[in-house]
Amino acid sequence: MAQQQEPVHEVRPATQEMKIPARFIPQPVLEPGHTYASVTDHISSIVLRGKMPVIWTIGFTISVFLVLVLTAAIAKLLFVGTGIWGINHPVGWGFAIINFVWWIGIGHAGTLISAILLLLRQQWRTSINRFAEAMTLFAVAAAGIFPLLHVGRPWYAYWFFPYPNTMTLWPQFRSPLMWDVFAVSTYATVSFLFWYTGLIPDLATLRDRSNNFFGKKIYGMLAMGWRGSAKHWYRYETAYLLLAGLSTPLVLSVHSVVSFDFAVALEPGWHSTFFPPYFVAGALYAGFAMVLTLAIPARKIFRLEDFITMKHLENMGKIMLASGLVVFYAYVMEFFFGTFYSGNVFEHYMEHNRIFGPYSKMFWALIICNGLAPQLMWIRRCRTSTVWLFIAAMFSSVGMWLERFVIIPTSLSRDFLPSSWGMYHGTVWDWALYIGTIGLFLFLLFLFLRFLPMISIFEMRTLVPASPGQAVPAEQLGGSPKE
Amino acid sequence: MPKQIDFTEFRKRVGDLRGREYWRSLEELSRSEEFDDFVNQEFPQHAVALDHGVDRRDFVKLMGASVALAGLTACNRPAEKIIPYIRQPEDLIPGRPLFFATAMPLQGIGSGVLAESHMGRPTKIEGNPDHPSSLGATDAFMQASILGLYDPDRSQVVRHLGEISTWSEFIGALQSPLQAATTNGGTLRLLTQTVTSPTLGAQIEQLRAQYPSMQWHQWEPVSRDNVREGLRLAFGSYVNAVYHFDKANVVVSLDSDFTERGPGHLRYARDFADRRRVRHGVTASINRLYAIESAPSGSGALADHRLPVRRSDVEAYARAIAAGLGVGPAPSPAVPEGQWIAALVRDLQKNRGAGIVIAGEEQPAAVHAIAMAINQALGNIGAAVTVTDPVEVTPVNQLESLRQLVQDMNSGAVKALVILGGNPVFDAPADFHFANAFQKVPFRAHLSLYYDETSILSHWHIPETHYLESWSDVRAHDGTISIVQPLIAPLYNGRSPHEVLGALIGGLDVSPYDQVRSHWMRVAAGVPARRSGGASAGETPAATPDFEITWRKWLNDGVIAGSALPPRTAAASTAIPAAGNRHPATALELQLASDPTVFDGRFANNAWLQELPKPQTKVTWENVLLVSPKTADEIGYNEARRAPYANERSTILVDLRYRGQSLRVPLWVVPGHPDGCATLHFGYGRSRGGHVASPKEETVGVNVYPVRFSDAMSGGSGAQIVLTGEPAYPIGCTQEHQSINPADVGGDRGLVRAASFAEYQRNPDFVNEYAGGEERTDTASFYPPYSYPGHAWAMVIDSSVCTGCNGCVIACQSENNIATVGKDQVWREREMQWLRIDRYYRGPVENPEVYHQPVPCMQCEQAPCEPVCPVGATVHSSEGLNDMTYNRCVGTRYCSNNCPYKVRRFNFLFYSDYETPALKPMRNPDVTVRTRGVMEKCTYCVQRINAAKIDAERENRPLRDGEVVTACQQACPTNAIVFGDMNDPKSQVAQLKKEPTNYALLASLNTRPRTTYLGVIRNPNPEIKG
Amino acid sequence: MAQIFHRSTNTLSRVTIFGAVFIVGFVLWVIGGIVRSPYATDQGIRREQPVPFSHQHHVAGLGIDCRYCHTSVETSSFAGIPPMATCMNCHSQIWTNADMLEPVRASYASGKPLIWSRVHRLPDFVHFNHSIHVSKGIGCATCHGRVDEMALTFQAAPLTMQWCLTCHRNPEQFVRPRDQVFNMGYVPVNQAELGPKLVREYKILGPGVLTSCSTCHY
Amino acid sequence: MAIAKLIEGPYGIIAEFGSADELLAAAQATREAGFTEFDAFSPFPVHGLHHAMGLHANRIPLIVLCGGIIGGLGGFFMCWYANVISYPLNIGGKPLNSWPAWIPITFECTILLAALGAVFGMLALNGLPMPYHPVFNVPRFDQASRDKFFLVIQARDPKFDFDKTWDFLETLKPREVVDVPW
Repeated sequence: MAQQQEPVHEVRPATQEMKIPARFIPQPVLEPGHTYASVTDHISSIVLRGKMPVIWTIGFTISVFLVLVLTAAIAKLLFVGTGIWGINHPVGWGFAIINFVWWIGIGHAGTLISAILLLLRQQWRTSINRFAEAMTLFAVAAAGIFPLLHVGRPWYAYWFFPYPNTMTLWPQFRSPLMWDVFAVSTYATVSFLFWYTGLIPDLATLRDRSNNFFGKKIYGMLAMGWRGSAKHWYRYETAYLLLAGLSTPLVLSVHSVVSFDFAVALEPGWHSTFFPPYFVAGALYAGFAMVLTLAIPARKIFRLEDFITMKHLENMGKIMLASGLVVFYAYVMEFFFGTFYSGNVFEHYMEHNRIFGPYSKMFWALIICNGLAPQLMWIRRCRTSTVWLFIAAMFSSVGMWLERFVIIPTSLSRDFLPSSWGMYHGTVWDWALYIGTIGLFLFLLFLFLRFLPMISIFEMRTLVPASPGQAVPAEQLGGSPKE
Repeated sequence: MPKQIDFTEFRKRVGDLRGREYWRSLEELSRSEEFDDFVNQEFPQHAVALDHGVDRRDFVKLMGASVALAGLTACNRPAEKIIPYIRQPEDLIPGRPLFFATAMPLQGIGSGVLAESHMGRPTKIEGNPDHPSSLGATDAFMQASILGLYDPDRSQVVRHLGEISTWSEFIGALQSPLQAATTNGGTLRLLTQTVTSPTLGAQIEQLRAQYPSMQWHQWEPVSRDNVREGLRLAFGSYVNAVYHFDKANVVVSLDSDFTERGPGHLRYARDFADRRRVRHGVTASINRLYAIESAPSGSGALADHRLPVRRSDVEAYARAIAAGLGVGPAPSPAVPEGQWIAALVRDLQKNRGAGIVIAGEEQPAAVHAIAMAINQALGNIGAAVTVTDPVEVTPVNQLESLRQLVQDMNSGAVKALVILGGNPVFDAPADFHFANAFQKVPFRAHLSLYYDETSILSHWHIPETHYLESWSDVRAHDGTISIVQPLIAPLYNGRSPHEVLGALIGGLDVSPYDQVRSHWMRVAAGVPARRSGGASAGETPAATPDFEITWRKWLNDGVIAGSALPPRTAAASTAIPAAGNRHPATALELQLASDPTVFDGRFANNAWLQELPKPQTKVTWENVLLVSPKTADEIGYNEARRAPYANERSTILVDLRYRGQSLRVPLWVVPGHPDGCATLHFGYGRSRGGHVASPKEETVGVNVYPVRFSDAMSGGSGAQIVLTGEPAYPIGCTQEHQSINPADVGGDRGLVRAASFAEYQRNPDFVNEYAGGEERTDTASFYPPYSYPGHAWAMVIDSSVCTGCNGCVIACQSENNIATVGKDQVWREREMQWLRIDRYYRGPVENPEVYHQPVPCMQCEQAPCEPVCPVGATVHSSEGLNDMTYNRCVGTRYCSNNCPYKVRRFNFLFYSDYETPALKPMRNPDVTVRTRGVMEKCTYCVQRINAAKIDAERENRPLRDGEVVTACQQACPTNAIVFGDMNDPKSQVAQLKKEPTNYALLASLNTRPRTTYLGVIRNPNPEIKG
Repeated sequence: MAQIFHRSTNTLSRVTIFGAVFIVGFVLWVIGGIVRSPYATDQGIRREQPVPFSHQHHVAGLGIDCRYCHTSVETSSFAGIPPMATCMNCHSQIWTNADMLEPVRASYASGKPLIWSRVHRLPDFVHFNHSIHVSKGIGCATCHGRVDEMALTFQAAPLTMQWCLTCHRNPEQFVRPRDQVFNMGYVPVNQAELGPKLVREYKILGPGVLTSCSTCHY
Repeated sequence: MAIAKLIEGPYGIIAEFGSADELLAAAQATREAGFTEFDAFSPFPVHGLHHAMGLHANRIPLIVLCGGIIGGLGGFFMCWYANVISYPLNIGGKPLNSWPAWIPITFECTILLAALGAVFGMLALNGLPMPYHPVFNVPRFDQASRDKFFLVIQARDPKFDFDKTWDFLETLKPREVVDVPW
């Protein structure tokens, strides 16, 4: 920890004198007692110390193994074909698309935290945004695997991209799948740029802190010679703000576009106009759940309680609750329209089939995970307990996967003509590919934790209260006044 | 300078090879440079896989093709001259198919076919419009026979005690038994299947003349004995009954599936349908069908009144009807449905001379006699039913004939047995123990297509020629004679029965061509066709020029004009045989019948037929024990009670105990099956059927012959079904959900719209007011409609006359190179047939109405599949076709998801067989063979459309209606499928679109399908309630 | 703090970043070139033949009509490869003992077919019909080039879909009078006027039909 | 050092400060002293520093706007050209120019190019990458990315005179003043 020569101003004693009940004391977003130096050293040391905790090694090993599973699943798929999965007529889409939507959804939290909360001047975002953005990138990477591999002839996947060819053929831009291609690739690119831009000053820090040759060289290259010039900071902040402004509509659009895959089709259970908001809310819900799932252990392992305070966790819990309620509302509306309003025999039967059909177990599990679990967040004790938060987060991750299952195969398995009704079950290879992508996600995440600062150092510095003597308004430090 | 091919060399090398090694080495052979070029020259536009990377494979494929043909006397036409069909150019034009008229014999009865030949390779079977029992239609067996021709599992060499031998050695070996036969002809026996071929008959006569006391036995497992004996009871001698459904207002089927089985069923289906079709303002009345049947059948599904009863109870109903007409005493105890019978009888009486009572093959002779007596009493005989001389050369009671043979074999009287076709070791009655008796014969020779159960027990096995490989002649159900002409030289060194008989007679190597031709020369020269053999053996009148002309005409037409047997003026005796005692209602009855797709087992190695869903159960690759829900419940299988209409993808195995035998079979619940009985199809469980029928030492399905006894050939009472408690058993069933009862599917979805003829007359457009109500007739759209100025292809399917016979399904499979996927993949719901026949039930599960609905691609004008394809692999053609461009497809399967009719088929795995060389020349060169990961679907046979358009344009004339015929339409026996150009107001399809009963499937989705349906119209008897 | 990088790194790093863009672009450009080149399309590739048959000699030199050998070009999808007998029609009379023709005589005598190398090969999923093109006034030379000037036959056109479409989209630029179809040396006079006229006259279908997928792919 | 030879004299003179406010004040003073070619370095964006230094509005927003416009037009044109001009096909009965279907792609392209504009515009205007820079020669400059603040006055400043400038910087009460060699 940082050495404590300079006195730092205290919040707590004052308020305690005023006998304010503890729960009204807003928890700080940075525990007191930190200086620019301490923040810098602590965070950069995690990377530069070069020695990771045992648990990291264990986790990394496991993730590597899972990546091997992934490669096996992919190899089998390429050699034998999509027939190794459970898909059939009528259920043409199964795990692959479920997982795709699931991963993309998870990605959303990162962008939301980094972009939207930045615009909203939520200073508590600072200590988790880097982390969340990385998560976004890796989730998108995991998601990206599926659209490419789920096609029958992946080696022709380049036909998805418009390029002049000797057939004078172009992609068919009316297809929601093409929209996906553009949305997801844009999302991946922009998220990466955003993430990398945020990293540049910290890379400079690492460059200057690192004391081994390769560290200096590599971080130095990546930092591109950042030297903290005021002119640079000026342009940098503008660009960063604009990126945030661009990412915000982007992140909303991405999951809307994904939801079009279904909303545009005419399958009962797919063909509904409110999918975009419904999916976006679901994405935030799943995303924050995943941030919690990762942040809670991470702050323990790397002793970051000072930076990722209970306030962060609690806020994320609140967002989970809010978005969870939106999602649940969507379920209710879907049921209402399907069963009572539409008066359409196919819609009606679709709902009936979801609730009582062969896949009803999935449906009820979904209601428990996404309908009931988030309600825990009403309770402050759960909101402020890492254990409960973790449990709730787990439930919602599972729940969101189930939601996609209920939407995709369940609807397909029984649509218009009873003669073509069928059943769908994932095979071992379906699972292998799914688990494999989880492995890939963790693998990348562990590498990130090892080699890059998981918390934005330079932004943390802005949270450090100025040295005594100068009355620097909190706004200048990006803080928000307390009322 | 590439080396040159020495075909004779190949032929020699190939000829000496055997079995697996044979094929392996074929590939080795084909791995030679010269083939590459040879192939490209030989089949320049033989369509194959669409992978760019596939050129290599393409080669292998074509090499295979050439090997199969080159290795086996090449793919040029047989040495003997054959005459193209009249519509086709006299000479072969490379790239243009030729059609040859021939006939496919089954159970000795011939159905006329036109075989399509591409550069010497037969590729497709169509019906011969000039043939009385085909009228241009085909059934599944005829369509699939093309696969049977190329089947690489067919026997390919003469074998002696299992070792490779040669034809000449066989002839040598024949001499000693023949010597013995000269002293005592009784020692020589001939076992054939049913023989109607005049030439073969003449040859046998000739053989008889040489060995006077030689005995000729006939055996057919799918026995017509009941029919023969029944008619003999009625008419005093063996006769052949021909039914004229076009003349019948009322038809009563006594357990007869006349539209799908037995001689002439194609013709019968057509005639029946012609009286059932409803055209607005034209049709004044339609016929009425009462079906009393022991198991759900195609005819039963068409029936206006259907009565499911145990097979043994049918007789009582027959007697009741007879009694109602004053023929014979009423049965005791009386049958329950008195009212029903009475109404039926009144209906029959109202239509004297215009009714048919027809009994099924499985019904005992007595029932046939009663049926004829009823027909007699109603004056139907000579009107709607005519009687002719038998079509068989020598009609016998085949069961007795075989029994005689077995006795003599056991007694050692038989010294030499020559079996021409058939597989008695597999399919003889269990109590004959044929195999044991057979092995007592010192000299056993077997001619057959496969080295099968019987062959392995024979000293000599001779590979038989497929009917497309050899000359012969055959009679149709009404006696009309067709010359069977080959399309290709024997692929596998086969010999025809004519050659074997020739060898028996003279030992000299006479070609079937000479046999057949000289026979008909003699006939033409006035020497009587029958009994000619012995007398005028050898001496054959020279071919006169005018014979040459008639001969050519016969080959052209595919029939010998006027050779139908003349009707006999005979009266059936109305003195009907006395009633036997009926099975107790308590005892469970076992009902045996031939399998709808593999028949008696002879088609067991035909993957198309194996994968063809059984018309009534939709089960593939399997024979299952059919029981009613109630019966299933009684034996403790209560899945049935839970969801009577939902087949699961698995069922349970039960032990069927019958007369000390026990079979382990899957149980299958069938709505509308009579209670207290179980139906089982024989023909499965081949132990030596080939790679398809008996893969790696396993058998597909269960062998039922062990419970088929000579005194109960179609089953009997006293069976017992015991649950085994074994784990769930997977079933390759292509339709899991089959009910359209609103309760089961959340409301009336308006898929099948039915009305009685009376209702129709009251309200012709009833289809627009079906129970489910909300039909959106306006096809509003945000977008301006596309105009289709040129052709606008469309299809109308008349649900009223679809019998669900599957002819169209397999015709499509053959025309479009559709792959088979195997039981496991079917179980995973990945079957590939482009055209499926949905079978729906409505009403109580005990006796529901059954509807068959063929579902091809609807070719929607606003196709939901198209906008979702990311690469534009499926788009609309300017003529309204929903094109599927395989080579552009990346396989997202989005189109299939978004297709409300689920008619798209995806190659989840490598389904198309690129390896087996023998199957390559069979493929239709005008249709791309699809590779893995590609979506495919019905194209309205666009290859045929384009061919016809090109011909028309080249001749600079408009396309005529009916010039483009889709494969399914061409096969359909009842003309239920009509295809054509909607824009041509005179076209048949345009007319039908105007019918008030015309409706589109799921029209409310506004997909604007080009394929529409005509509502089902039935004609129930108002006197019968419910 | 010491410098980590040498001065030159500044230039280097910028060059790399900008260069990357151009390098990627260049690679794509090369690939695009390759798929259009004879390497991929076989255009202009002469193949070895068992007998060095010269269209130049037979067509230009002797003035033999295409249809003398390619008999089914007007009636079938497949133009037809002449049987040995066709060769021998003449060569049983002339050049009866030219060594060059030995393989022809040999194969005619022995019945072993002579194996030519295929020159024009469309992908397997494309269905091309000679007869309709010929009857609609598309000359042999339009696709096969000046065969009458080829000593050894080669593929004159790239046979890419793009190439097919140029004509299927604007047949009027290529159509010629029917009597000129087999005229190798045909040079259109005023195609701009003649083309549309012939298109109407021969009832050549519009691009809507000709560019439908199922016109060629099924 | 070929390049070094070409350049005579130092790059400039640099002063180190302990806090953001000292830096702010120093920058203010430097500007008022009439220096134009100077720069400040801080471990994090110091609010108001660019005012203090008198930096005018930057051009990033303009670049982003252009990127967005180009992307949007480009995206729509691509869809329209492919479906209407290049290969018009009847897709499920929808009109050739089904513009509502082009919207998602148009939008995504807009965002993509705008974002690229923002990042690469920023890098370009900042003259990055520049792994080598004279200020890195300053021994304690590595603290600039930790908790120290620097202000450098470049030699190319017209008012630059080594001694005077040195003295001037001293007046700003820095922790230390050093010269920055090339």
